[in-house]
Amino acid sequence: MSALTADAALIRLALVIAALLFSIGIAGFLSRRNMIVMFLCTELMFQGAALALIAFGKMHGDLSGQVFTIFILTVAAAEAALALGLVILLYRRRETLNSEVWSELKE
Amino acid sequence: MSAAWITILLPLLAAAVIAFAPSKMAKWIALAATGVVLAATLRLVVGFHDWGSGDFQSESEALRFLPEFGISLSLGYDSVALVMALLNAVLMPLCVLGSFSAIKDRQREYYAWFMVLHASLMLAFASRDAITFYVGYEFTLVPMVFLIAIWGGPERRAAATKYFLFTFFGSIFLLGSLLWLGAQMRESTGVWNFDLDAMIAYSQQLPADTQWWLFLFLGLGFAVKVPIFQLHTWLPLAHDQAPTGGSVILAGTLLKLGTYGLFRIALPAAPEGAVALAPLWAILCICAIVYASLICWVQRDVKRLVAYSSIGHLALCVLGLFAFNIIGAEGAVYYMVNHGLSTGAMFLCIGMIYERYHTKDMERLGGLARRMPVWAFFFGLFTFASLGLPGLNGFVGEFLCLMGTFIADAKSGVDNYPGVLGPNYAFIAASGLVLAAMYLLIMLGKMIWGPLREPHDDGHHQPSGLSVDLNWREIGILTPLAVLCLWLGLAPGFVLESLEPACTRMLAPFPAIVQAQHDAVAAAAAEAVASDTPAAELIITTAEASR
Amino acid sequence: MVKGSGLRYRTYAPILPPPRCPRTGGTVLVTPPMVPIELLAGGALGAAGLLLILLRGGHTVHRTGGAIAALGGLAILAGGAGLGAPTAGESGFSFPLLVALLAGVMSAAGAVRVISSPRPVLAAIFFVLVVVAGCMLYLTLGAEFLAFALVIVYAGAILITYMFVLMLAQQASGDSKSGAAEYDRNARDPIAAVFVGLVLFLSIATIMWKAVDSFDPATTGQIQRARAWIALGELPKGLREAVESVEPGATPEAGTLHVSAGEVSLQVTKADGSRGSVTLPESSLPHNTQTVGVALVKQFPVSLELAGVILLMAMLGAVVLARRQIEIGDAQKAELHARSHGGAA
Amino acid sequence: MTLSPITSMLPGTMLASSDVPAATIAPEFAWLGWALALPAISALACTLMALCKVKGKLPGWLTVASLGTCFVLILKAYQSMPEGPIVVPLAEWMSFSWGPSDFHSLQAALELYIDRLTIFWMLFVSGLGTLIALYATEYMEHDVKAGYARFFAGVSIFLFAMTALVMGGNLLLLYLGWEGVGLASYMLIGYFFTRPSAVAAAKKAFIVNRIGDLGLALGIFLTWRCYGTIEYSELFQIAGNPPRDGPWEEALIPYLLMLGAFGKSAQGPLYVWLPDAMEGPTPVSALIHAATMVTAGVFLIARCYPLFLLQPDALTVVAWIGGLTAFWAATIGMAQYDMKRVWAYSTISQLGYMFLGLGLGTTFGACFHTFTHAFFKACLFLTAGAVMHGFAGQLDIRKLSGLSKIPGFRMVSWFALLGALWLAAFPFSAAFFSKDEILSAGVGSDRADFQFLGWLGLFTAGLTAYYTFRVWFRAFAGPVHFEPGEEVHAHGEFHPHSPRWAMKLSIAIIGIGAVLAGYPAYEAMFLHKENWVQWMMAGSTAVGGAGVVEQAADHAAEASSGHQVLGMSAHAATSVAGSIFGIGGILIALYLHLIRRSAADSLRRAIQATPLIGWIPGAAENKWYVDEIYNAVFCVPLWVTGHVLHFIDKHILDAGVVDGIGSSPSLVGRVFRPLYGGVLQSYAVTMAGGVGLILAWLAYTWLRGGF
Repeated sequence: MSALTADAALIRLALVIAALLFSIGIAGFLSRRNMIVMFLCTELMFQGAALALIAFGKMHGDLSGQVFTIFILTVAAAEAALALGLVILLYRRRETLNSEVWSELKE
Repeated sequence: MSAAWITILLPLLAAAVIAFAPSKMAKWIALAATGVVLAATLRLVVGFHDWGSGDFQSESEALRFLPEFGISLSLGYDSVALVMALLNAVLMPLCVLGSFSAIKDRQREYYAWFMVLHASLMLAFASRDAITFYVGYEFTLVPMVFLIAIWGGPERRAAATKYFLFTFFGSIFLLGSLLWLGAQMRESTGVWNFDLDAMIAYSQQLPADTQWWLFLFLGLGFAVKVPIFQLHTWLPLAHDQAPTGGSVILAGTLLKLGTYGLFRIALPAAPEGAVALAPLWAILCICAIVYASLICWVQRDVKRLVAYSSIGHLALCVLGLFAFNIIGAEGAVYYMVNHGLSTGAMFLCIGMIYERYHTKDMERLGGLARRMPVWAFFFGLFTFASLGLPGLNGFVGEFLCLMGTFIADAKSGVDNYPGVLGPNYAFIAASGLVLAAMYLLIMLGKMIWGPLREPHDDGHHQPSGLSVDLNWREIGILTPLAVLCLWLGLAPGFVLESLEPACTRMLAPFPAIVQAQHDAVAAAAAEAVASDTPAAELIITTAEASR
Repeated sequence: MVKGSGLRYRTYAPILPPPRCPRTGGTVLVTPPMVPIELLAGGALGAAGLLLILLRGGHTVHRTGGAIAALGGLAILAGGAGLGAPTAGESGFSFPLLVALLAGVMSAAGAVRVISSPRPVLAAIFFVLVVVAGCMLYLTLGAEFLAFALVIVYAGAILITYMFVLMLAQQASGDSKSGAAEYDRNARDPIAAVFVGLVLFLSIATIMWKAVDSFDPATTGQIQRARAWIALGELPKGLREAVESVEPGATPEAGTLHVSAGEVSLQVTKADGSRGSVTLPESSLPHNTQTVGVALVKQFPVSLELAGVILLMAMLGAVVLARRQIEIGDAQKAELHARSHGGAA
Repeated sequence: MTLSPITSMLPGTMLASSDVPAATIAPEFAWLGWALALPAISALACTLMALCKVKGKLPGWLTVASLGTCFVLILKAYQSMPEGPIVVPLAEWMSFSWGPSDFHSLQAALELYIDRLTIFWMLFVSGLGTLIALYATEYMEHDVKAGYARFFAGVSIFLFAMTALVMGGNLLLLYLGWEGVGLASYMLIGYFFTRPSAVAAAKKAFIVNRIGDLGLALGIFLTWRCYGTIEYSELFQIAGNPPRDGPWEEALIPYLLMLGAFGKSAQGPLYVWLPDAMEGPTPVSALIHAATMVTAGVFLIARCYPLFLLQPDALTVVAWIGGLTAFWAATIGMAQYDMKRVWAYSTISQLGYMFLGLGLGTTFGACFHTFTHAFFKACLFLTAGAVMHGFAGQLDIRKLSGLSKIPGFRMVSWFALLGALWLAAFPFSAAFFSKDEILSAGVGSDRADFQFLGWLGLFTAGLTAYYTFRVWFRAFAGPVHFEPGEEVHAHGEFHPHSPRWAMKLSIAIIGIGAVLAGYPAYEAMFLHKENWVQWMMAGSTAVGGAGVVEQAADHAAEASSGHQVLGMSAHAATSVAGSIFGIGGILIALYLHLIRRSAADSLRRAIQATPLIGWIPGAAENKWYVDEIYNAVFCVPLWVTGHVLHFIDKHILDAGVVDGIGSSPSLVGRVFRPLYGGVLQSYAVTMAGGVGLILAWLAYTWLRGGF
């Protein structure tokens, strides 16, 4: 019995930590201006999502959570590759990693 | 095709024609159109046969262009509407004439907008359907804003914006309450119907508290237009910045839309609310009278001075409306006409001066009686008309409004028209007589009397190519107004008689309501005093406070 | 004059609406959503700390104060989540929970440092910390395979890429010498950022928190075991070994695995060719890696393929992006040319 | 009714025995409407001429002709009018009716109410109007090119308004005339409109009058409230019936009417406009500000006397105001140097006597004094005008002396002497009798306050005699010496040009009129016939009203129950004391201003030297600083308030509240603008924030068991 309650506590902890990672990631993404760090922050958010998936998988006792986490890893890797390529590209253009110099979205 | 349609459609047609006519022709076309409209309106007056009954005399088949919403374009007049339409029709040609030399650039647009303004005003006065009334009432904004913003003074943009936003703000409440009323009617009767008489007849059945809110919003809508104290700040700026013709119509007819709306819609539609709120309105009006007069006293810009003065005058007019008795009501309507004539005429005079000297500053202008005696004569005449000199038109309306207020209380002489105001209100309001005399005579003293003062930059050579004193065109503009002022002052009988049935009809629901309120309060006071409950002290203290 | 008093009273009173007026403004009182107090307090405290840290980058006092606050908030959260167990039985405490607590705090703190450290390199390194802590959490959650996959993929691959990019960028622009760049030192409107983060955290965490309330350990455990057994059924080799360990020489008959609440049995043909049923012991329950593998290939093969395709695309894309940008100045060209010639000579 | 002269001297009996007879509708008198129409026509004509810049004296003669015709019409009416009052309906003006009873209608028609009081007033109004217009045709000749027509337009408007005021059949017509004469006096005071002082004076006159008019208007409202009518013919019949309205309303009526009267007749606190009104041309001063318009207040109270009799306290107030004003103005008049100003203050003072008479209940005395005063004061002003005309606007009695010795001014001087004697109430002059009427009522009264007022009046008579002859001895007697005023045109030697026939004629006629004005008194005195003026009063509203007899009786009784004063009848006592005071004043003036003029200056210096009263002469010359005080108490505060309100309106209400509300949207926009600067993260902020909010909402609904 105690183990089971321990399980519940564990899951809840993991979930909270997941939410925390995700939110901190968001906050970082919004507040940092270094493009590379911004992508790091997205990775943080991935972490949060993955953790949550695993925790829920544990909670419902099936594996699709973990499987999906694998895909997340994949996507993260791909994303890292592409994004960093882009970052290099952009950096070559403006000689800086400051994301604010790219304001062509302004209408 | 009845004359009523001509008064509305012809100006629109003229506007279209002017828009494509050569610029030289514009003013003449406008003049001709306004003249025809005036003739048509006179035709209406002649053909009007309902002087006896206050009912609307239908002038056209109802053109149901939105039958499923019960919105129909049906024209008709009672004597009040007819008088207002006539006032508008008289003022318009004079304004066009007055703009002949004042407007030099973009003449076609100017006169086209003027015609549109004309049409919308006529529509507002003639329509018997709430929505079409609102359309006319609201559409006056558009041409007026253009007139101010294009041909106005240095601050014209700000003035136009403020005017538009301010009045539009009011109109939203108006439209909202009208639609709400229509929706209520549909709930009860099952069909949409925006016919004014039907709406009024329905809304008089509503419970008192509903009527209270209804009148609050309707009244707010019209109060901005009048304008009522504290909602007035758009007026001086707009008047000051508008071109002469614009100011004349603004003062002469547009402001009257507010009072006319009170008379035509707000008061009859929510009598309970009107009675409940009358003291508030009356207090605001009294404040406006004193406030505006004192502000006029220190004005340097003569046009602003006249603008502020019309705030005070219309406050008196509204006071007469809220007396809820025949004297007050007729006085108010009569006062609308007189204010339109005399204030409009004063704006015309000021415009003539502005064309010559390009300033309205009373510190730089003065003693003009020496240089332009004819103008001085007219200006003095209209000034005395607007300060209510007996024998001139201003007096009749002013006197009747004050008297109506004076006798409007429970124990007044007008037994079958008890009111909720009374001497305490009239005494303060009457102080306006003295204050008006003060600022208007100060204005006269500065403008036409005293040693001659002319701005140095263009004092002697008239850049506008106008004669030193008024030319025949300008005399021709002012003379009819002067004659009307004199005639309406000496022989008001005809107009007053013709107004009486309509006013009686408007006032029909009031006496019972007011009497009921008096009885209720008296009973409450009696029993509260009898049993010394806290309520008794409340009443006593209120009485003390209010005494 | 009483009459007069009544009169004057009348003129003033009716300005107020009649008594029968509908009461306006009496809107229905809104019961606030029941966010767990731990979340509220911890979230708020942590957010405040984070804000302090971010607001004036590089300022020690703020950073330390903020760090303390953030840690406090973190402690509240973790403690509230981990120790305040839903069904607080005898003691909800266990060794994995302890590990998980440590790991959670580690990862969250690391995350904070990632987004707050002025030097990207440090940020990257702290991200490694986050990953490692996450790996520990996975372990406590019984996802061994993923735990190690995570470390390998992230720490091994992705982070290295980051490092390379950083080195490229940083060394190209001489930021590394003069501490951190301006755009690294001060964050852009951190208030909005932290606020948004807080809102998100509160809403997400609340939902999840409540979700755990519906967690029924017993049934979930059984389901998990059942699924594992079924997965074993999908593994011919593992099945054979399991049977071997019980009944040597017996071969299982396909598709006869029968999972019931009590025991797991399946038909086998013994060595002597006689058929019979065997009950499998707990020891032969397949472990996480096996089950995940089964899930991958049996349940989600298409997705697996797709993942591969994605990676391929990403690789191509990266190559394209990178290639386009390699432009060699004339000087370098000449140098290369000379060198080659020199080589020739 | 016939009264023996002695009882006729006692207003009490008059009041008690008389009554306002019911008016008869007499359309056959419609031709009297011309008395109203002719001045109006000539006013319009003169206005048109002014606008068309007609040169020549045509407007003047037109006015004289129309006014003369007016006078003839009045004479005709005087002969042919019946005993009782008549009402002559002319046209509709304002009429409402919304119910059965009186109180359901407001009737104000263009109609005339003719009784003897009306005729009496119209006689001297139109008569003097004609003569003074004649005088003006010559007096104003030097600006035939400038404002001649305008001047006569003003005069005609004045006569029209005055006629409406006096002959009008209801209070509203009276109000019309009331404001009309105000307009006329505004136009005429401001005649020399290039002079700022003239413009200021005109403005002041109109505004101060407007204050009075305010009272009058409210009084009219209240009258209607209480009695349901404002037409004399009905009003005085039902006055005294229990009013349909609360007690305070009815009690207030006479006080409000009184306010109007004080404004128009320059009494009490509202007298300040009259001295400044001397800025106008002299004929105007003579006609409007001495003879006729300023007596409108007296007429109003005499006309509405029944309403006053209902409130005896109101009459007491009138008496006090009148007596005090008489004294006050006399003190100021003693210290002025400008001839016309002295006459102006004497006018205020004499009007004070009239109001005193009204307050003491002897309307007869008041009207008699009005009558005599009209003549001799007009005579004085016209002579002053002749001097002004001859000496280029010079009126300072320090710069004029011995005019009676200058050829061409002898006749003027003697008529000035006549006027002065009359003003000083020299024994057996007309004014002596009329003033006697008033003062005896006070002196012989039982009430101490009335007695005090009587003696104060007698003392004031002495002051009057003094300052009158101060002027005459200074200006007309003594060695010849003069300086021309500022209006001198010709260079070199200045020759005073003497008045020609028109001026002399009108002066002469008016002077003779002044003499004849005393005739009724002589008649009553020696021939023991009824005083003609009293006969004119009798049967008019001026002597009482229906149903007020009993209230009136005791007031009148205590007003004058002719008991013994100083061992003789009140009348004899007053006459003796009056003559003593008058002659004494004249003798003092003779000594100080003719025999030893230096004595006056040394006396003045002596007074100024004495510590306690040293301030008096300067203060008196400065009119006791009343204007300054009014300025500081009323004008300045209002002016400041105006500026404050203007500031509030412009900068707080408009620029603050309105524009603040107007610019709120753009302020909100300014808050969110940075989010859309094109930087990726700012968009991300909005997006994430939106997602966060949606999530929060979802969580909220889910937790509340939603979905």
